[in-house]
Amino acid sequence: MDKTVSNLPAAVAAIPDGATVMIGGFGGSGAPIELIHALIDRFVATGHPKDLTVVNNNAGNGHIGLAALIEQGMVRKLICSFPRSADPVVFTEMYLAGKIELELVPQGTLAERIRAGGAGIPAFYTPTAYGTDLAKGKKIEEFDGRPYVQERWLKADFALVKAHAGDTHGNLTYNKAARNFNPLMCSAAAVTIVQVSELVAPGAIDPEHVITPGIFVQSVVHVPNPQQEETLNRANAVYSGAVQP
Amino acid sequence: MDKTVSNLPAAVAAIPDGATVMIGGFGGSGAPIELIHALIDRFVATGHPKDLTVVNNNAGNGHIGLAALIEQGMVRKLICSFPRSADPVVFTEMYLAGKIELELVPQGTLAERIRAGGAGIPAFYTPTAYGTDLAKGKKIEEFDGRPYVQERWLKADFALVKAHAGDTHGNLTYNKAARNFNPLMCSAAAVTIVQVSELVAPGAIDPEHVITPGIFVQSVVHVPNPQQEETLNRANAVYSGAVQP
Amino acid sequence: MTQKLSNAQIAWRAAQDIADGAYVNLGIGFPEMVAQYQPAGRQAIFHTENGILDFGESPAKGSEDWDLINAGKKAVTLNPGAAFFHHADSFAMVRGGHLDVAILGAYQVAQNGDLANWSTGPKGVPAVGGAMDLVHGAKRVAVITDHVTKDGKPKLLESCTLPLTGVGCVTRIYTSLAVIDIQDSRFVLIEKLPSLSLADLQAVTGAELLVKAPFADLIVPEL
Amino acid sequence: MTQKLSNAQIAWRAAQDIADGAYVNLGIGFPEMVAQYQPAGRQAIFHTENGILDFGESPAKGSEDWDLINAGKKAVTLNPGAAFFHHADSFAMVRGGHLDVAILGAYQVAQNGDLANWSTGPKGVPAVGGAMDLVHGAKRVAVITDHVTKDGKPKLLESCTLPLTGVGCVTRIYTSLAVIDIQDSRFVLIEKLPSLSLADLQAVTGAELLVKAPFADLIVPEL
Repeated sequence: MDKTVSNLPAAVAAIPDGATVMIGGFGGSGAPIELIHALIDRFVATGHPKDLTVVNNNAGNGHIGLAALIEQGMVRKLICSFPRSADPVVFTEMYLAGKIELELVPQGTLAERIRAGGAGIPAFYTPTAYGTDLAKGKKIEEFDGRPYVQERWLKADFALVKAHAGDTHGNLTYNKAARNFNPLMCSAAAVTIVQVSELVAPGAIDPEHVITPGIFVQSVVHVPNPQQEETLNRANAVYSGAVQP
Repeated sequence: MDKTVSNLPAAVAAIPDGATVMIGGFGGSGAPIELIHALIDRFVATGHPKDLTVVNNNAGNGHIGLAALIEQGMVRKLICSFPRSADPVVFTEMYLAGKIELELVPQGTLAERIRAGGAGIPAFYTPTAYGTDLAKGKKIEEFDGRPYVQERWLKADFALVKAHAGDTHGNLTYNKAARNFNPLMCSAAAVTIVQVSELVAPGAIDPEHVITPGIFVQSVVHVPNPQQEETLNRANAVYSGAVQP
Repeated sequence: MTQKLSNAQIAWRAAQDIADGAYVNLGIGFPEMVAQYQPAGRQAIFHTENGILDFGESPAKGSEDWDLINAGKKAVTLNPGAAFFHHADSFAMVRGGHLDVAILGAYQVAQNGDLANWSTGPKGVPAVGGAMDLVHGAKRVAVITDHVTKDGKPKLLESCTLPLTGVGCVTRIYTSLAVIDIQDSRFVLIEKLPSLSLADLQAVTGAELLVKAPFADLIVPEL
Repeated sequence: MTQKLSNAQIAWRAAQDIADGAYVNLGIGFPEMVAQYQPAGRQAIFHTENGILDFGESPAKGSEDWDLINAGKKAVTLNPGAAFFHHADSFAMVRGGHLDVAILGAYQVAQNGDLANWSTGPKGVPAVGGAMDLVHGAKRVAVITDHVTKDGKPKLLESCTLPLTGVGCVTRIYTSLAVIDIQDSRFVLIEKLPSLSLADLQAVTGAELLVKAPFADLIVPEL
C-alpha cells in the first residue's frame, strides 16, 4: 500500500465543481498553503473547481492561501467560526458585496460537528449558543433540567490537510499548534489529501506518537519546507496562480 | 502544582459508598490493579466503600482486580459491554444470583458515552443498537432518512486509571493497547486517580506525545512495576485484601 | 450429508474478497481465521476495537506482551505502520464508515440483512462487546458461518428469531455451502458447492434463494 | 469624571482571584493582560482554544514560531508540562467543565448573567470564535470591562440589547469601578473604588446593585 501522490497538481486533480472541501489550519498554523495554491493553479488554467463550499476556522488573511482561493471566486460558501484576521479584506469585501455565503458556527461546535462527521454521529447536543442568534431554528432539548441545542455532523467530499511527518500508509504527526482542526478533518472527508513536510517509511513514526492513523487518509504528497501564511503575509505576498506555460 | 499522592491508600481514601467509579482497562491491559487492590484493602479494613457503580468494558477475570472487587461485594451495579472472560466465574455467579445489577452497553456506545461525559455533550445519536433489545425505551430520531438511537453521556465521581509515564501535572502516556478506555475515563470523572509506572518531571514528556493532558487528572500515584492481570491469572492468583496490622 | 467446507475453507473464501490495502475488522473467534488466508501480494490492514491498527501475527509463546492484545484478548504483534489510539477514536473508525470490511460470525442472518450473533436468549450472562457497532459503519459487513446450526436447522432465515445485533446490515454471507449476497432484502446466490444441487441448498436455507445471474462454483483448496 | 481603574488595573484585580494551579482561559485581547499579574507564588495553567495547555510568555521578537500561537494568533512559548491536542479535545476541556476560570471581555452584561460580547449588530462581518463555547463549561465565567461604554452608557444592564453570547453564564464582573457578582439573577456589590459613592456607582449601572453584605474597597496598585 502506498498512498503517496507524486506532485501537488495530481493531488488536487479530482476535486470537482460544487465540492465541499475542509481546509485545515487555525489562521496560518497548519494551513496547507501549497495544496490550496495547487487548487488555484488548476482553476486559473481550467476554470475548475468552482462553487466550492469551504470549511475552515477562518476566512483567510491577506492575498495568499484561503484568502486567495476566495479572491479567485472559487468559493460559493464558507463555513467558519471567525472570518476576521489581521487583513481580512478579501472575504470582507466579497461578503459585504453578497458574493459569498457565510455559515457562522461557534468554534467548539464547528470542531465537534466535524468530529461527529468522522465518528458516525449524525447529531449531538451542546450547551453552546443556546439562547443566541446562532441557535435560531435549531432543535432544543432539555437534559437534567438544562436546555441544549441539537447540532448536526459536518462531512466533506475532500479535506486538504497539512501534517508534519507522514508515512506511505497515511499515518501522520503535526507540528505543535498546527494540529488544530487537521486531525478532525482527516476523519470527516471522503477523500483526505495531506501535504507532509517529511515523508517517511511505515514504522518510522512510533505507533504511540501517531496522531492521525492512516485509515483516515487517502493521499499523501511530499511538500518539504512548506510556506507559512504568517511569513508570507508579513512579506505582503499575493498569490494569483502559477504562470501557465 | 504537584498532583502526586504519596501512596495507594491515600490515593483511594476519598471514594465514598455509592460512588460511580470508572475503571480503565480492556480485559487486563490498562487495568489499574494496584489501585483496585488498595480499594479492596480499605473495604476489608473499614467496610467502605460499598454499593459502588463500576464502569468498565468487562466484568473481571479470575479472582484479582475488578473480579476481586466484585467478589468482595463492593459493587452494586456494573456498566460494561462484555462481562465474559477466560474465567468470569465471580461476576457470573453474582449476576445469576441477583446480587449485582448489569447495564449492558455496546462497546462503541460505551466509549462514546464516556467521551461525551468528558466533553460536555449530554446526548448524541448513534446507529448502534437500533432495532435491538439494547435500544429498547430509548429515543429514536431520523437523520437523512436513517434511524438513530439517542444515547446519554456517562460521568463518574471517580476514575481509576493506569498510565505508563505521568508527570506531576498529570500529563500522561500509556503503554500500547493499554490506552483503550483510560484517556476517556480521565475526562469523564470529577476526580481522576492515576497510577503511573514512571513518575517524571513536567517537561519530561514531549508536549507532542502527551495523550492525556493534566487538566483531566487530579491525583497521580507512582506504582513502579505494576502487576498485569493476565500474568496474575495465569498464576491463579487470588486477592482478598492485604493482611491488616 | 453432503460435503461442506471446513471453517478454514470458509475463512479462505472470505479472504479472497479482501482487496490489497483494505481496512478490515475480524470478529472475535472464527472470523480471526480470515487473516491467515490473505492471497499472495495482498496486505490488508487489520483493526482491533481496543485501539490498534495494523497489528500482525501472534507472537511466539512465552514472548507475549499483555499490553499488546486484540479484542479477543489474544497477544498480537505490530506491523510497520501500526498505530495506537483510544476507544473513542477506535469506534469513530468503526461507526464513521472508515473500515472497508467487517467480517463477523452469526447465529442467524435474515434475508433483509438482519444479523443475530450476540445472544441466544434471556438465559445466562448477556455480553455484546463491539458487535452492534461493527455492523454499522463498515462499508461491507460480511458474515462467515456454517450454513446450518449444529442440529441441522437453517441459519439463513426469512427473519431472525434470536435477539438482533443489527438491522439490515449484512451484505454478504460466506457459508459452508455457498456464497450469498443480500440484495433488496433477498438472498441472492453467488456461488455454491458444485457437489450440491440448488434444490438441496434451498432445502437447508430458511428463505428463498434468488438466482439473478448465473452463479459460480464455490471452489476452495484443501487446507 | 471620577477616578477609574486602567485596563491593567482591572486585569490585576481579576488575577488576584485565580488560585495556584487553576486552569484558565483568557479571551482574545484585553483579557490576555490578566496573565501578566499573577500573584507571586501562584502559577495558573493557561489554555488556548487552538490546542495548547500551559503556554507561556511571548517569545522575543524575531524568534516567533508561527506554529506556536494562541487563539489570538499571537506567538507564544511553552512551559514545562505543556501539551498539544486537536480542536475537539480542546473544546472538550472547555465544554466539559474542566476549566476553572474563563475571563472574557464584554459589550454588555445583564443582571441575570447574560453576556453580549460577539456582535454589535447586523452590520459588517459577524465572527464568534470560541466565545459561545467558553461561556459554558468553565466553572467560573468572569468578565473584565470598563464600567461604561466609550460614550458613558452603562454596560451592566437589566437585560442585554445586543446579540447574546450566552444566557445566564457570567458569575463575576471586574469593572473599572467595582467588582460585582451575579447571584440569583441580581448584581451584588463586592468591592467598589473608595473614591466613589454607592449612589454614583449606581448611577452608571443599568440595573439595581444589591448590597447583601458589607462591601470592600477596591484597592489596586499603580501599574
